[in-house]
Amino acid sequence: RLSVTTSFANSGLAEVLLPEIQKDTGIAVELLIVGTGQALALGAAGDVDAVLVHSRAAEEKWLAEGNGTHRREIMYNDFVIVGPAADPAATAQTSLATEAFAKIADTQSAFVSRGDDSGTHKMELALWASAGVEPAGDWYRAVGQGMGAALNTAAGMDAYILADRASWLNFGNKAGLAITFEGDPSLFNQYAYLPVNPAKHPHVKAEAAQKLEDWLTSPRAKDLIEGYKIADQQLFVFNATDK
Amino acid sequence: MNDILQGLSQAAQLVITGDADLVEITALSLQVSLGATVIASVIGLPLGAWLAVNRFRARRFVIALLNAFMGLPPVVVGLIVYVLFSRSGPFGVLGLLFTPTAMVIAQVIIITPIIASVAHQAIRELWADYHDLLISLNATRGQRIRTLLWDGRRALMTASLAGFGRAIGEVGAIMIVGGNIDHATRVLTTAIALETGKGEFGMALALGFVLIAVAVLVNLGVHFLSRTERGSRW
Amino acid sequence: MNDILQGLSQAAQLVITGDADLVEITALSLQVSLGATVIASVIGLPLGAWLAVNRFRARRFVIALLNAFMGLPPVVVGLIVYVLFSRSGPFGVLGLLFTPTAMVIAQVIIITPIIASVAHQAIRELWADYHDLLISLNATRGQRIRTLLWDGRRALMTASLAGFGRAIGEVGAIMIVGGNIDHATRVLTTAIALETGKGEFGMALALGFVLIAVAVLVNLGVHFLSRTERGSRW
Amino acid sequence: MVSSILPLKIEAVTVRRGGRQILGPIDWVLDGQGLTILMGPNGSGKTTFLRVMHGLERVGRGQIAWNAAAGDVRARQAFVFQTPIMMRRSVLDSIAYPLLLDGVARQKAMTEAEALAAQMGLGGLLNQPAQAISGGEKQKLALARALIRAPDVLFLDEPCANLDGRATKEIERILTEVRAGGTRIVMSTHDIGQARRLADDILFLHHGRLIETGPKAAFFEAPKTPEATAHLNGDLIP
Amino acid sequence: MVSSILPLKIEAVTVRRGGRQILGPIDWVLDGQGLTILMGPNGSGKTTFLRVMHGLERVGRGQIAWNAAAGDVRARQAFVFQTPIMMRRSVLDSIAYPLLLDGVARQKAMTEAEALAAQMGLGGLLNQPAQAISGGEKQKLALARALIRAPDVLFLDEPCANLDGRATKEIERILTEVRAGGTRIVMSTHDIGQARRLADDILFLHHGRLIETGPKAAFFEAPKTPEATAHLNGDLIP
Ligand SMILES: Nc1ncnc2c1ncn2[C@@H]1O[C@H](COP(=O)(O)OP(=O)(O)OP(=O)(O)O)[C@@H](O)[C@H]1O
Ligand SMILES: Nc1ncnc2c1ncn2[C@@H]1O[C@H](COP(=O)(O)OP(=O)(O)OP(=O)(O)O)[C@@H](O)[C@H]1O
Ligand SMILES: [Mg+2]
Ligand SMILES: [Mg+2]
Repeated sequence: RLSVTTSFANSGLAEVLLPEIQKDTGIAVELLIVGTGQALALGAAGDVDAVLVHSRAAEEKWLAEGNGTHRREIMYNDFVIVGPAADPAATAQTSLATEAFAKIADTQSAFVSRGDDSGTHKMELALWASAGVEPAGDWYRAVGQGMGAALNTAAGMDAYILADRASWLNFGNKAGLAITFEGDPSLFNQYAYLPVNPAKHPHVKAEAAQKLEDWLTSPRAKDLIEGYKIADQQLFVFNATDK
Repeated sequence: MNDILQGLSQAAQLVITGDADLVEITALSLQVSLGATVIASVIGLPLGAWLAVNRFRARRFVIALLNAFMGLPPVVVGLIVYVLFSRSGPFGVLGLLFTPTAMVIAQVIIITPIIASVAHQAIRELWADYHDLLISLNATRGQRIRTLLWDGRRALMTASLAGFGRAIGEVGAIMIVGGNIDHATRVLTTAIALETGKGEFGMALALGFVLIAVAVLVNLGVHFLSRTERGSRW
Repeated sequence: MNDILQGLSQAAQLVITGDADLVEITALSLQVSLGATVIASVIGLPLGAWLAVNRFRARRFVIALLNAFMGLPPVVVGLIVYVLFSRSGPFGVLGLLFTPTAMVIAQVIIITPIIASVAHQAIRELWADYHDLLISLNATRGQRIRTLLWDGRRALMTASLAGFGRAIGEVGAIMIVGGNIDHATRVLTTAIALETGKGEFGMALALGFVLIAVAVLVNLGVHFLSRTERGSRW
Repeated sequence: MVSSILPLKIEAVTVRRGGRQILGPIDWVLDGQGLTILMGPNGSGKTTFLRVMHGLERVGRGQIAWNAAAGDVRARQAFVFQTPIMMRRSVLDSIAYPLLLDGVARQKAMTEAEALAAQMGLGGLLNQPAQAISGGEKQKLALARALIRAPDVLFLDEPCANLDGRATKEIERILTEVRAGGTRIVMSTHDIGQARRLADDILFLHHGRLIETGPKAAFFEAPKTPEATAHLNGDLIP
Repeated sequence: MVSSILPLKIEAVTVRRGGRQILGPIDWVLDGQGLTILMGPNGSGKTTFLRVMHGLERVGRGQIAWNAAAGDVRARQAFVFQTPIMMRRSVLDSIAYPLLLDGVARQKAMTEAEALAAQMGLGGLLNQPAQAISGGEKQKLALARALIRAPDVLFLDEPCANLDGRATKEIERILTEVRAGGTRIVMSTHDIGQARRLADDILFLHHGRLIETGPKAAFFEAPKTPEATAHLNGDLIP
């Protein structure tokens, strides 16, 4: 049993991996799709066997509290800035994510923030900070929802939003939105796998969690992950290292 | 378990310190839900009475439909309202999406069937009592409905309160059409969903307890107000 | 607008082809919601009757509380059930979290107040009719309640159906305690929420229409079954 | 006075309920003036027949026709039910209610209702809830509510069943007055003395059929059927 | 027979409703055998007084005490209401209902109820819904339901108000029989003839007070109060 962030589930990768995992290892993975914070909380309570999220600081804090055994990086994808196709803030003309953010703030273009302490939200806040902008005002809408719901809101408001590429590509309600900015390495988004600490919760299936970890870091997983494409775009880059 | 205790103490703390954010979202919750309840009652109560008073071919079918609509999934209602009011939808020009007005509209759709259905049941009993008399007195259809609504007002309060209860606790629809935007459309339930997503279970429960307290207070208030004019029989 | 039409056609397609996933989640939806309705009725109907029959000091307060509990926010109920059944909670050893059983438990908590409250209203009217007779015949408290439940069974059906409606459309609580796990705890409403999150409005609406159709069918079924034994007065 | 809603023509009317034919076939014409008393044992169909005339019962076969040229016929009738139907209102509001339906100003309706209530001996109960007054008081209220619109045709179903001797006398006086004013009255009763005092003519129902009709004198002095004879003597009907 | 639940002692009982004192203060003892008739004009408090004795009314001041040593007193009384209360059941089920409450086997209860229904002239209506039968039939049903448990004390509130002459005669015969069997009966009526035929003694209520009590003969031949005299003559009470 694995709790994962919504952005991972929305990417559609899970639907590719799960049947293969079942085939190769015999483990029937049950996915709980929740926010990053909730995913970690479920792990801390011992209600799942492992967690797959992307929010480094929170993960390390979680480990420090003795909730898990270790952190294993699996893969990364990247964030993109999605906005009105007309790009009123001209973010496409910038080369750095921070500049793009600064332009959005300058032009007071509507911006939807996840506002839910998720990995994406933390990334967004970090970007505002390095852009030297204190995001506030009518144009800045903190919605407090999951990735998909936030995208729906942005679509409804014709607003900019920071999204992970996978969620965006899989998103069905694109309305008038398009990617306006992408490619800055500072937008990389690292996913990590964290097994729950069996010393704290003796009932967790540590063995299965270990097996799953082995599989996720295997060449077989690499092929599948890197081969997963939507609209001819590769979404994830496998970067697991040997222990 | 701890979370629950923590939630209770956090709730007490928020209330005692009169937390500004809490006051804001609670006020919006009440405003949206009471607004929706009033509008839905204005539609649903006469509709329930109308269904009790009229015999027509499809009556049983309409009533079954109404009962089924009590179960309208909020998410679906939210989606439909979203589609209708989104920029590309037919009412997009009104620019109501992500405003409290849109939330009220969604809630009205959700709770009108509940109010109408519970009202219909109450009025049906009263109509069984009054039937012969009102027919004999040659009351028009409108007069019958008005008489039943007035004489059954105590039971109809339960109908409206059922609607209010559903509205104040609802989250699926208003999340979609309101967007849970901070300082604009965030209400208690969407705030709870947010805290839950963050894994802040204590805070989520605290807000939940505040919500329950608000609902209890509204119910008690209405009951005690109506008590002053209660009939002598009960 | 388009989305709605697309949803309708997609729904028709899913139903006609008898999509295996659809059948599975629809069956689970029915199983969980009907199960919860039966359990909640067994608790709520006698509770409603009991409240109608007994006069005690805190009666009005309890009734107001019950009405307020109709508005229990599903997310909060979900959280509380989660906290209780989580591994680190008091009932953690049962290992019920993320199973249909946990979903039934959460739904029972949500709909019992609705069933009890609507039942109470219906029974109160009947009790006003029967009061003198049952007191005079020296019926025990239990006999009174049983008589009222039996003779009021038609109105009580509305109460149970109201509960069922709420259960089948509910998403907040079962999402938290069930987890929306594919092939295990995914039901119609959580699937709709998932599709909405993906921005797949067509699919979400399609599932929504299926859900509404299921609710309508259950209501019609119950109505027509009960019609065969309807009283002669209505 | 506008044209009368009479005659009421009843042709071959039958009523079925619960798998039995409970009334009819009945042929009868209600016309002219006066007070007709409906008699018959319990369950013979008196209530059903009165309700059929007033248009409250679905009939199986047959025809019921008022003089429809006279306009809205229902508004010019009134009915006093065997079991008084009490609204969840005060005594005064209950009596005024029919006037309010007619659009009479509230103030005026209340004044009229108060006067009528006083005449009926309900003066002291105006603000009591109608559902809480005594059985006899309810019957008086129902009668007042029926009279307040001064109907052309008045149906009464055992209106004095729960009344004391004094009230019965008073009601009989009022009915005689109303009849003198031109109101056509049809009334059922089990009180043979009352029938003798009030009736112009008698209808006798048995097993849902009108087996004897005619002027009072003939009926009481020489009933034509053995059923009527037995009924008047309080014997088992053969 | 086990010890009687009598006497019933009523001491200085008063009842207030709607801001008025509608009964009392009343002192009276119900004891011995026989049939007591309660008379009095509409609204004088007959129904209220019967309900007080049966324990259905909240009393303001005063004391009501059965011979509590006799066990469960309520189970050994029965009450026939002025307006019959009909359950949403068939006629047969309604009559059998009190037996079922007592835990009598369903089969046996039904057989007994059927026999009693036949005796009451309800034999043809066993499967009709109780709420759909005629006014007189409802009164008979209510009486059958009260008699089926063979109560020690029987209260009846105008039980013959809607009955025809024949049925009234039959009910009077049954009541006489039941009284002979030892049942203590208290009954209200507006029918002076019936009171003369049935009563052993009379209670006369006026404005909620028991202003005259005594054996039948004395009451009818020489009423002590002008109120009773007027009531018997159907005159306005002074
Ligand atoms: N809805 C019904 N369903 C079944 N039977 C009915 C219904 N209404 C009336 N009846 C039966 O029809 C017969 C005639 O009823 P009705 O009320 O007209 O009698 P009635 O002459 O007024 O008697 P009473 O003097 O007792 O008032 C009765 O036997 C009654 O049981
Ligand atoms: N709940 C109540 N609230 C107000 N007044 C009441 C209530 N119950 C009874 N009364 C009044 O008390 C008086 C006595 O009522 P009760 O029913 O005992 O009279 P009764 O002698 O049985 O009359 P009747 O012959 O008309 O049946 C009546 O005037 C009635 O209006
Ligand atoms: Mg009748
Ligand atoms: Mg009385």
